[in-house]
Amino acid sequence: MVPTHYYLVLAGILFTIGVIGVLVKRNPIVIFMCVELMLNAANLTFVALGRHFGQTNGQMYVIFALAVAAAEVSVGLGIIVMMFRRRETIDIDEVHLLKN
Amino acid sequence: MFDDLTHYNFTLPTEWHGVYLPGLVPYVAIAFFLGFSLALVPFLVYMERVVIAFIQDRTGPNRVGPRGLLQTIADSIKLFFKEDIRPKSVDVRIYYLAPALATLTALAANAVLPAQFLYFKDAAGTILTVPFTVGDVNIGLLYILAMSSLQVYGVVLAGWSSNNKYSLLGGLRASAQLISYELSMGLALLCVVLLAGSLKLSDIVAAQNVKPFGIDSLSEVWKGSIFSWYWLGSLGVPVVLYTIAMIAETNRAPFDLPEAESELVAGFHTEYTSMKFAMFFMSEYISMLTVCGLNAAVFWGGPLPPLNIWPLNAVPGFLWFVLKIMLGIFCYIWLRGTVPRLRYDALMNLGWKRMLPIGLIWLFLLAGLNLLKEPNDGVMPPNPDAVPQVQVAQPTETGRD
Amino acid sequence: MLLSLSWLIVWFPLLGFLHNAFAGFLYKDPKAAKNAVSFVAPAVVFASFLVALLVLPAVLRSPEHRAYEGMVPFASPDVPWIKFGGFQVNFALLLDPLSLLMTLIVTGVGGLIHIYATSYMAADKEFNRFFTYFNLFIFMMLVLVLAENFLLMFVGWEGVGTCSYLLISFWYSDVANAKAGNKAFIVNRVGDLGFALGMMAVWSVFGTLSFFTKDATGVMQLAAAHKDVMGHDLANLQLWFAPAITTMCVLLFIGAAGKSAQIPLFVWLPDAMAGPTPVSALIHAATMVTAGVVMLTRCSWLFIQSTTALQIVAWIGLATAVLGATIGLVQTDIKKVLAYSTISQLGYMFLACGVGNFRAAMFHVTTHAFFKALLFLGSGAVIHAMHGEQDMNKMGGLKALIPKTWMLMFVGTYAIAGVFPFAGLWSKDSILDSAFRSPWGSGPILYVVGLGTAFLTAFYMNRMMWKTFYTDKRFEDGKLPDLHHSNEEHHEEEKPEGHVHEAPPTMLLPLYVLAFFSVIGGLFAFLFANEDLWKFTVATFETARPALAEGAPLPGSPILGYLISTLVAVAGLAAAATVYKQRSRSGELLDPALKPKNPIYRILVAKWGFDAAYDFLFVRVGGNFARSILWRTVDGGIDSLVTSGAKLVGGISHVGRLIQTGYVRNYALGMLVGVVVIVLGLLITWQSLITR
Amino acid sequence: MAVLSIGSALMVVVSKNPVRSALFLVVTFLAVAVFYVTLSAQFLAAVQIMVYAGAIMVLFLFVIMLLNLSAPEALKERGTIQRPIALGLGGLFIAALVVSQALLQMPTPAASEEQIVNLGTVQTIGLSLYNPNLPWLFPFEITSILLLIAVVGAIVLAKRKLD
Repeated sequence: MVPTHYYLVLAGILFTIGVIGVLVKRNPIVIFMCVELMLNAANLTFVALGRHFGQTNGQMYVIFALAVAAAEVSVGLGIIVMMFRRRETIDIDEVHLLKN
Repeated sequence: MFDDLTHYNFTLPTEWHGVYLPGLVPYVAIAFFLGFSLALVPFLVYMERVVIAFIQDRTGPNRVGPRGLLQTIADSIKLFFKEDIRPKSVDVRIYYLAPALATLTALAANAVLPAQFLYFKDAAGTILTVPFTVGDVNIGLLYILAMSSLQVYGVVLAGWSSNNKYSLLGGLRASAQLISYELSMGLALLCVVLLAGSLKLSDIVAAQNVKPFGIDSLSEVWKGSIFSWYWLGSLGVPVVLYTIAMIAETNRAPFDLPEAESELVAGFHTEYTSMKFAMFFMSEYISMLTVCGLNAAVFWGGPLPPLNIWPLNAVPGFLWFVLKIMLGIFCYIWLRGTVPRLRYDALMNLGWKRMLPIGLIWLFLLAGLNLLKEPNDGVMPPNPDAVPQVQVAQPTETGRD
Repeated sequence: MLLSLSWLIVWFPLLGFLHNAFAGFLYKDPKAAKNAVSFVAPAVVFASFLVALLVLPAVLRSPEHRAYEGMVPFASPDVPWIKFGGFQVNFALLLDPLSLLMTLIVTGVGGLIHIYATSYMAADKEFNRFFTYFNLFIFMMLVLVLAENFLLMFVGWEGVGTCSYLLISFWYSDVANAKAGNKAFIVNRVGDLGFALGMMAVWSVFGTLSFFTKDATGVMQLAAAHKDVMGHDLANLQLWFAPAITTMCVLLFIGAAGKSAQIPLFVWLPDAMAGPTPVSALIHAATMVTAGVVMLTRCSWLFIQSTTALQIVAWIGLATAVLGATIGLVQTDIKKVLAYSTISQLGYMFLACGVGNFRAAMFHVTTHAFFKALLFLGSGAVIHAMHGEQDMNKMGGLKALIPKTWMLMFVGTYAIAGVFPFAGLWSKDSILDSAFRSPWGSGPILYVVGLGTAFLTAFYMNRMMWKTFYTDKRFEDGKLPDLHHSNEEHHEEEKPEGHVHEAPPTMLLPLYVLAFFSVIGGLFAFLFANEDLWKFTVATFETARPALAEGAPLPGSPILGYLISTLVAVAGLAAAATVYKQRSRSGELLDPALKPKNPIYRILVAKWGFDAAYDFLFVRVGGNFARSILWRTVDGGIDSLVTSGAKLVGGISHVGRLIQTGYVRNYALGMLVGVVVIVLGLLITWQSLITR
Repeated sequence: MAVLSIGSALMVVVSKNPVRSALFLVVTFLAVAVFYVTLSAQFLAAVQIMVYAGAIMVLFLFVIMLLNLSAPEALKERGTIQRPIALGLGGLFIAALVVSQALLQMPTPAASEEQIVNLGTVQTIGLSLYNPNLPWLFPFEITSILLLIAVVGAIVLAKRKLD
């Protein structure tokens, strides 16, 4: 049985890669994918710790995270498609409506 | 659970010269399914051509070999040796990856089909039942669904990497179609899961080995017979849904929109030649085999004989299984020969507006009937071992008054 | 148990309301929806009526009713509605003869008016909306009369107010109608405030809002026993108990005055005639406006504790009766005449309450519901016949053209005038009789003024009859202008353009029923009065307040009283007939005895100056005060404080804005920095904590 | 497997072509699914493949292809000051994690081997999910509403014109 903290370190590394991706990429689709990566890393820790403590709770959380991710992706991609239609670009840096 | 199957099948010894035989089953099964799938493809192509020719009232292949039997062999040899043309503007790596993915996922899905039950008797005389599959995992059905959802990639990537509008459209169509019909397929299968109470394919097959509708007064002849299989047990509709969905899933006529010649040339594999084209071709036939195998296992009793009488029950189970698969394939060809291709919006309407609601309604219906059959008031089965001890965090009482 | 059916009474109209509201969705075809609505809307009301009829004997026979002399009627099972601290209000119905009597009136008369309206409104485009409001009104009215406590009654009270508003301004595309609706709503607000304050006063004194409970802790039982809900004896605290009771009674009376159009809050009712005629008949004559009387009767145990409050009620009631009758003398709009007549009759009812004869008040509510609904619906038939014309100066001679309507209106007029044996006599005379025997004095004055008002009633009613039906035609038949409301769509199959025509049978049928009851209702009650049926009010004045002991006779009075009343009524009718016959002969069309220059006439036409005074006092002065002082000075001052604060914050954020680049990734980077800092911080603290 | 997952995750970030990124992400997800299997969560593994690889990533590919039809040039990354900061912080973060794992004494596994094997089966998950005594039933129902809202929202967003 692989020790739990290996999984945790692995998940941490995956998570960090996701974070870096979010920070450096400019294509919102790729940023989205990196967010998914982060979610997966978090899920992995849930499952690993769930096994560690012999509980189903970890897997339960992952199931809900999956459902939420599916919802999030459908809406998020919808927004991206919409954005593309509106502005003919999906460059994240071009979108700064918050700053007038 | 499987003990009562032994009366019409062979019983093998558990050990043979010190080799634990049941442990070998997966390896044999890998060899069998791989060989079976690959070897059968040329035959299927031949069969298709002959049947289509019969339906269309023409001769069909008749040049190579007796009655044209070697025609497909010749074709495949030709495909092997043809020049591999790679268009200039393709995305090379993905272009090469796509056919491999398609074939790989198609083959991988075969892994959980239960072709036969094997019975091993150890020295003490107890009988061990081992389904003849690569891996009889307890999420077998999910596994097949997962694999078939991965099949999208081969098609989509082929379409995209070809850098060709026809291909891309074909790929997009194929993936949309696959996603849409996977839902109906899943619902149809869920109906069966509901009845069998397991996702494990061997369990589903074993659950069909009972007397029709659980009527005990019927004679043994009817046990595991054609009337106790789930095509009838699920009251008819799911099998129809599944059959339609499986045809759509494999992009076959009348749902062959992704490769509609008149609109898209050849769809996603327009730019593919020689062996890579052959791999797509093969993957299509292999996935046909897989979905028909699933159909046979889930709705048509898998390796069970249609009636529990001699000599039918003396025939080895996998022969019945193969026979059922072949009947399924014949239906494919028959449909291709008779039904015209659907328009794209009609296809989507059928999937989303007809089959999905019907599947949902049927699922609820069967669930309701199931409740009637076993009224347990929704109480959890008192099985403390089934639920691991879960510590539920109690909300602390502080902060409230 | 049969009594548990009682919730059905309330549920049926609610179902009808939902059905009508969503009829447009339920039926594909607008025509089908209309047909369904015109069936369902009356049907649910009659269903409630039937349930109430079923329940009534059970209530009268119920052991509680018998044992407690009507003081503890059956209440449906307590469903806690609002509960916090010591405050609990149940969602419960109170079934006693009073509530059931009102239920029968509301559903019976209401159902008939519903039938009438299906035909009267048939041409309206917003048929479904009308019946949605109508059924909602019935529901709310039933909640009001069946409520077990003040709060639930208040729900119904506000609900009927809302429906009234919605229905008055039903033809909202006309600004005048919308304004009339607003007026009704705003004037009612004043009354409702009184009700709410009275309710709070009741709670603060007694600690409960229920009227009656089985363990004798309802407000009314406590009031009779001079106790509060904790069992403390309040009678010992005479110093504040009597003023407190007087205060709450006056406040509740303000609420009642608002709803029942008493001085000074009567001004909305005449304007409310802007609504469709069935609305005027149901809401502004037969049921809703009597809610104040019902509430007073429901609180009779409370009111008899305070002679002061009773005197206020009686004098205001009498003044309103006189005022309504006098203004009614000069109105030319047929519906306005009836509206002032309603005000006047409501004044009578309050007079009855004020002299402690709540039973007579309820009796008059009942008979008034019959004949006023009859009169209103009849006037609706007249207006229908005249293609929307409401001015009596442009009518005349209709008797020959619409004889059936004339006959019905004739019955209504004689009923309200109080001629033997019509219904109005019995109830009105029992009021006058108890006024004469007023428990707190001034009896003869009340009686004489009341009798004078009865004379006026007969006079203006017959004036209306003469101007409408007998005198010469003042219009050209066949060339009537079409004054139907803009909402209505005209069908080709209607009567030939511009001719006076009799109303269709579906409109006349309810009128016949109402006419029947207007004739025999009073006599019937007089002859066969069921002691149990009238057990809803203070039967034990002796124990409650000996001074009022003889103030509560059963409906009915000595023969002499009836004789005098009838004579007065006949005199009034005859006087009007004489005056208008003569005037008709001399060819004068207006009311010439009271020439326009005549100061009395001018005062009456100006409604005793109430509208002008209110306009000046509240609209001008109040409005100017609000504009100049409240808005400009106070609000502006507060505003400037707020804006300067906002400017300050704005200035600060101008600085802070610099770090807001607008790029999401920069914010994300900030988050990462935070996370890393936190993790490092944790690590450092852990390192010092962990001992390996 | 770990190397594969980390490598492909890195490639997700590094590759310039979004399709490549997506494919590498699929590989990462498959690797994570394998991890689930090694963590004896078979059901989750299958669901991971079905939902993430089979549905979510297909959706991504779809959108990428849809937009690429009219957006020929992939977006070029612009060098900003952001990049080195992000990389530095990321490295710091990983280092902190590794150090913390090294320092931290994990509590000994609370569960027996047998328990763990049964942890990920469909039966176990179903029984915990639909057990009225455990807190998952209500969130499960809520999740269905969430998904419904997402579906409606996506349709509304994707509709070309709201009439």
